[in-house]
Amino acid sequence: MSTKKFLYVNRKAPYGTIYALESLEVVLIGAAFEQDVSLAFLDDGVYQLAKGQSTEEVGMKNFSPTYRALGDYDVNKIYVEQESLDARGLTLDDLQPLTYEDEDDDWAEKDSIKVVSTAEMAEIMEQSDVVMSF
Amino acid sequence: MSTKKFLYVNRKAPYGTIYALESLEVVLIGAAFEQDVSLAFLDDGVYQLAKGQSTEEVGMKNFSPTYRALGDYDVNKIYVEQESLDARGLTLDDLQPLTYEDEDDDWAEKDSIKVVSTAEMAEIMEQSDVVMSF
Amino acid sequence: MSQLHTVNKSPLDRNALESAIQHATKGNAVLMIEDGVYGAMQGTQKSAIVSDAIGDISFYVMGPDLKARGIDEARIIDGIKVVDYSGFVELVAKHDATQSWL
Amino acid sequence: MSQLHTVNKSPLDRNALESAIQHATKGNAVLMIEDGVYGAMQGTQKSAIVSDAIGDISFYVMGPDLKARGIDEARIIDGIKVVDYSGFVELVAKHDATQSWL
Amino acid sequence: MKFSVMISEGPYTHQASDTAYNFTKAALENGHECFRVFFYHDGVNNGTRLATPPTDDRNIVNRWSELAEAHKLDMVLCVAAAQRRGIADADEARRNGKDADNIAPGFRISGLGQLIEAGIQSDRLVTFGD
Amino acid sequence: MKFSVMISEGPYTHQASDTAYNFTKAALENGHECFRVFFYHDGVNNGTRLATPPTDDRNIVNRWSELAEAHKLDMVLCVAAAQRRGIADADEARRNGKDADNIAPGFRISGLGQLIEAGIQSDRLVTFGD
Repeated sequence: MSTKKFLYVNRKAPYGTIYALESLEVVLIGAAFEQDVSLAFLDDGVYQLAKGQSTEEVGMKNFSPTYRALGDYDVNKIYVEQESLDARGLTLDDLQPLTYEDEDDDWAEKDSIKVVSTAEMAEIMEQSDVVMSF
Repeated sequence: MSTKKFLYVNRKAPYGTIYALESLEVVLIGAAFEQDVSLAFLDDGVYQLAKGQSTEEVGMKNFSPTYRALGDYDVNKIYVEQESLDARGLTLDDLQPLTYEDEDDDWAEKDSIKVVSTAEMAEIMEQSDVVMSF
Repeated sequence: MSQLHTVNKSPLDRNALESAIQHATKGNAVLMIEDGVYGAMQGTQKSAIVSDAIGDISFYVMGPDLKARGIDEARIIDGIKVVDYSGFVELVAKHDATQSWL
Repeated sequence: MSQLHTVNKSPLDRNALESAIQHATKGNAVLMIEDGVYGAMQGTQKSAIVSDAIGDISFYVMGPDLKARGIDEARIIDGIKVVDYSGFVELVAKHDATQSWL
Repeated sequence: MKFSVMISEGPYTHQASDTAYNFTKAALENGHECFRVFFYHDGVNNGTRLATPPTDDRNIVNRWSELAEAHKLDMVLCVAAAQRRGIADADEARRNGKDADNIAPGFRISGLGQLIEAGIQSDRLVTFGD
Repeated sequence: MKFSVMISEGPYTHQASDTAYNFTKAALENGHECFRVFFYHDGVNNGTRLATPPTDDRNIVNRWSELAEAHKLDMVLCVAAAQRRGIADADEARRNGKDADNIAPGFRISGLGQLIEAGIQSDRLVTFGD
């Protein structure tokens, strides 16, 4: 089976709609297919990674801890757009840290999130073979 | 049965979503209840009244002629926001004419559409007892 | 009369909050719910829309929706009151009509 | 590589068209479909977003969606090409990948 | 005070049904009356008994059915919207020549007049949608 | 060229299913191949046989079923999305203890892996949604 560059594009806020949650379900299933996987968070999608989510009072399922499992699934190229954070008054500190253990570097724990500019994000999109948008 | 001021607020474009069509179905049913009915078209809702709609190639139902039936149902207070038209490069000429026959004026044919400013639209909303948004 | 306007859309993506505020008359209230609560945050590209209107309009935001989205109340624009679902019900009862900016 | 970006949202309500254009690289194409076709009209508050980008990016608009919405092709920004569903298919085939700005 | 609620979106995809549920529950607990909950547009999809959501998530359909039973709520699915989207009770299924129905307990199918009536009869009508 | 299509919204409410249908039909008529049509999110609601749309409008469900039959299309409803929203075939209904099913002809229920596979096996994947 050929290897393709998959890009999952997340542009929507969590909870108001289910796209963020169901997108994550695709990513987790997709991880088993051994493709080259990247995730892009831009526009309102950056809100998905906000730390401290607590859904008890809205009565919905809090799926934010699931993002932390991505590293175990070898999904560790997570691009967050700087301009999208800026527009929302957010910094990297407002997001939950996502990490993975690098098998090529003695299983050192490394950050999965990389903050990129709009121009860099455009280049990541440009280099993708399959783009799934949610 | 008491009489209330009903306002149907239309802020969405037609065809991309069904809200415009199903909103119109509510207005037509509601006309039988002899309430004081007004329709507001603002933001992308002004696109609903564009003339010359032709849906053959998209294979959807063209419901725009139905707006012309509103006058026969005594629904003749149709407010369209000037600022919303301006932002979209539209004028009243781009909309299909909607008319009614005024029984208090020897059944003279009159325009149902009244173009109002944002401030006037706000006042219309303020004076409504029941606001239905689609 | 006095109306309650609810907004459930992020102002960073949609025009609903801006349009609601433009159509709220003096003494009206705007309640931000669901993804609309992002409109209550300080320091966003759209915060000025709300802070400029505070005073003429009363602003409220749903606490449960803030919590779900991880937004600390300390990040909220000064003058916006946080309510829960009972507070939502009270706001609806207190105003003559409710208009949802969908 | 060269990508096709589809936009199906009105730029007067949503940020999808603007974001798509910002993320389209030189030589990419943007196809406006469904409510996205309002982005192809001259004289709107958002027309400049498109007209400023024409040249670096190729713009296309779905004719069937224009007709459904009563938009005369004479009202379209110069340089945008009108296509039908077969043209949509050709655009997808011609570009390496398609990204939908939902 | 007498409330009515209109819900314009289906379960799970948009938060509308969740917010409407939390609102309605709070109104009832605070001593208000609920004249009617009207499901329109995709809102009719809240009324299917064939849903099986994940066990670690809320069951939106059942939650409505239970609230209706506890408070004698009148929950109406718009017939025109339900026909378009494939929600049917036994009568509708028979009339439309379908071999099955899928309506959940506590819901009934009726016309748009029920929404207008809710607007007339209630002190407040609140819409939840997208 | 080999296409696949993902549809993320239900019938009627959003134009996504209409555009996807017109696109898929045009692709097939122009000699392309369609590897799979995958229905996700509310897209699974395209696969119910209980819909009865007005006679003066298009029948979105039947249109898909007919296109599938004419072109041997593989139309897959995501099982997780379908469970949340109440779309079931006979197997799913039995497994989940439901007394009825509602899947339309030409559709089958399967896992998200089918979407990933479509992405891998097809030359192009096009998404239609909201």
